[in-house]
Amino acid sequence: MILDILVIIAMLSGLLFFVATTVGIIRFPDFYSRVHAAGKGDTLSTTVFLGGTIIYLLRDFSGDTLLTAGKLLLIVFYIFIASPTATHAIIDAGYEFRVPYWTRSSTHKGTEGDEANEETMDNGFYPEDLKG
Amino acid sequence: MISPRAVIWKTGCDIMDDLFYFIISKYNYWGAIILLFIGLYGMIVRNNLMKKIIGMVIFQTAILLFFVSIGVKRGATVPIIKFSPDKQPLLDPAAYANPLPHVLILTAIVVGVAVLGVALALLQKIQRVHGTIEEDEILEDMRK
Amino acid sequence: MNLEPFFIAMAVAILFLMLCNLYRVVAGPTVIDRMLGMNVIGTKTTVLIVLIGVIDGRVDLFIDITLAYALLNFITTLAAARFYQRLAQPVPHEPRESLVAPSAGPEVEETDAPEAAADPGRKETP
Amino acid sequence: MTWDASLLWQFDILVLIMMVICAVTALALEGLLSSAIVTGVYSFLICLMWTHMMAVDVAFTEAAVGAAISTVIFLGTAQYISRWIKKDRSKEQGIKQLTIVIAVICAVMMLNATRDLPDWANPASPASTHLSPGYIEQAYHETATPNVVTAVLADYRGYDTMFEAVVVFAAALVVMVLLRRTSHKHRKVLHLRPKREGRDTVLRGAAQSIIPVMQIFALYVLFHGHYSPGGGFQGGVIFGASFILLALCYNLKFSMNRFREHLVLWCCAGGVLLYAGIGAACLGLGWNFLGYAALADLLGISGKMARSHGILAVEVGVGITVMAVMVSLYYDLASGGDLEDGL
Repeated sequence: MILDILVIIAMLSGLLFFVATTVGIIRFPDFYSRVHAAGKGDTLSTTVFLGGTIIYLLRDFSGDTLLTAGKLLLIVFYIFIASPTATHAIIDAGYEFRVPYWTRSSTHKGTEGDEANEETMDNGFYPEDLKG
Repeated sequence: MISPRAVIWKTGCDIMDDLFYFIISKYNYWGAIILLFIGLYGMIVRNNLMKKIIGMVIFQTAILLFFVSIGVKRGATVPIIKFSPDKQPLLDPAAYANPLPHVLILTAIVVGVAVLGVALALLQKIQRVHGTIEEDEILEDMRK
Repeated sequence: MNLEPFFIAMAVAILFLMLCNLYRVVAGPTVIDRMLGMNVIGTKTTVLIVLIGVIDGRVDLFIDITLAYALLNFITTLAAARFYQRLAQPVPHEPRESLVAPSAGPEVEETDAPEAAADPGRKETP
Repeated sequence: MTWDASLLWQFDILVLIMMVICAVTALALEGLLSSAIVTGVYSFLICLMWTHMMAVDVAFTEAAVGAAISTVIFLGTAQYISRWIKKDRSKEQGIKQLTIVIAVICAVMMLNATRDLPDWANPASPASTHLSPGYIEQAYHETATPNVVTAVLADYRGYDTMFEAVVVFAAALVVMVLLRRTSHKHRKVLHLRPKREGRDTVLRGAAQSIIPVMQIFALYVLFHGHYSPGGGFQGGVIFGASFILLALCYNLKFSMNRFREHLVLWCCAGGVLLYAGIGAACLGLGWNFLGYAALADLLGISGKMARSHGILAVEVGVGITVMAVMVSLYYDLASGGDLEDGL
């Protein structure tokens, strides 16, 4: 029973981080902040989520479930290595390209409106090479 | 005595049930067919050879999707034999998905990537010889 | 406690989030944004495969797919990132000449690439 | 009428919608790179679909092949072609637009024909009642292999798989013939830009920790294919992908020093030869071609176990071929055939 509640808490918090990642990816104005949201939120939420699954599996404890839980731990470990490295490679590519970054003054169009800023960034703000 | 409103309500529910049953018993085939024609349209209409190859990939996956859809059984599990606690195999055919489409599709996917490799090699060769991968420009270049 | 409805709800919720991330893939102003969306969708797919296994009750058969997925998603993202790192370099001066004759300017770097490649530690020294 | 919601239809419909969005986007975008990346996402989604249809072996293959290798060779080719499609349409384009009418008509006809197909996921459909129950019931008793897909793949349909391996081998040869030995004066290639130097420490560290695990995992997938999803195709692709990862994190020369080109070719041919050789050995012992039960006396085991071992040996052959072919495709396509500098 307590383990069940732990599973539910872990998975709900994982889902919360996933929602945060998604909101960040959709709403943030420029590339660098989007990578920031994806790199941190995705890794953490996957870890928490798979942790919940491990607890769920270990509810009925036996040799088989222990083996499966071990494999899941391996997956968590390798996602923990691979996902930030992939994000690092992406942001390195963007940095090589000198992707313009968002400041309030450089794309100034209103006081608060992010949408207005995004529109100005869409029209000729990025170099042509990046859009293909 | 049933009131007319109840009759209408019940008939409406029946129709909705039938419609719902119809949709959930066919939607997968519909998805495969829509993807098939999206791929076919891309292969024929797009002028760029790379787009034609992407259309080919979509066309191929649509066919594979249709094949695997045929082998699905409701309430079935992975076609790997389960064992009872005293190590006896459970061999009820209704409990496992149909393995035959899986075998055919598994090899088809690997052959698909081989075909993709050959297509991309041809693309590079065309780019070298004609300097472009647009269909009409290649035709003009060949007429010269 | 039967947790299966909870897992199904979780799976559908994650799928909705994937649909939201697909917006970044479809509409993303730059290619790098699309790569980012691809990476995030790949990570969510790993979680979803584990969830499908848990719902089906035979997780041990789905784990291998997940591990392969996590490793190969990394390769895909890395390949795209490498491509763009290379694309950001300046264009060499005489493209056709340099392919034929190894005497052009940028070719010098490529000719000494093999022995440098054999010793990867050498390049990293500043 | 009743319906059973044990198969998650909400799940499937969402995935199908996303697949259609991806397909339309991949064909509509103007940049080819974006198209390639959207195609990669499409592969992820179809892998999810297959997992949900309980086709784990297919999902495994798609995860290895569709998501990784396809996208990588797309990107490798994209280095040598123009990355933009032409915007100005030619004259014939008007005629070509008629295709959409024909396509819609055909689609409507086929959608209409789905009424005659058996209901989706119906256990009593013709495809699931005639041949496949026999496989499920007999495969374990006859071959001692719990994974029915592996048993059918390598034993009952052994010819099929052998010629699939030959097709894959032929594809590698064709790519090689197409891309090597081009006379240099006709080349109108886009020049390959120089590789960015330095600042790869993080990637190399990650690769050093991932590649050994990847190779061990590939061997596990190959040899554990009797009891879990996996087998020759999947293990071979993952093993090949580890060399691709090496080439991505260092460079092509570094990877080719580890796995030389003539060794790749030997492996390509050797896997197919191993497969055909086992078949021929069975033939020589007086059984059918690929009748693995002939090996029973030779190995001193029962006929059932001989079939199991025969499946394993054949899977090893397939794995070697597929691994070498994937590496060969990457070497050729990413370097444009001259094997100088890759992705």
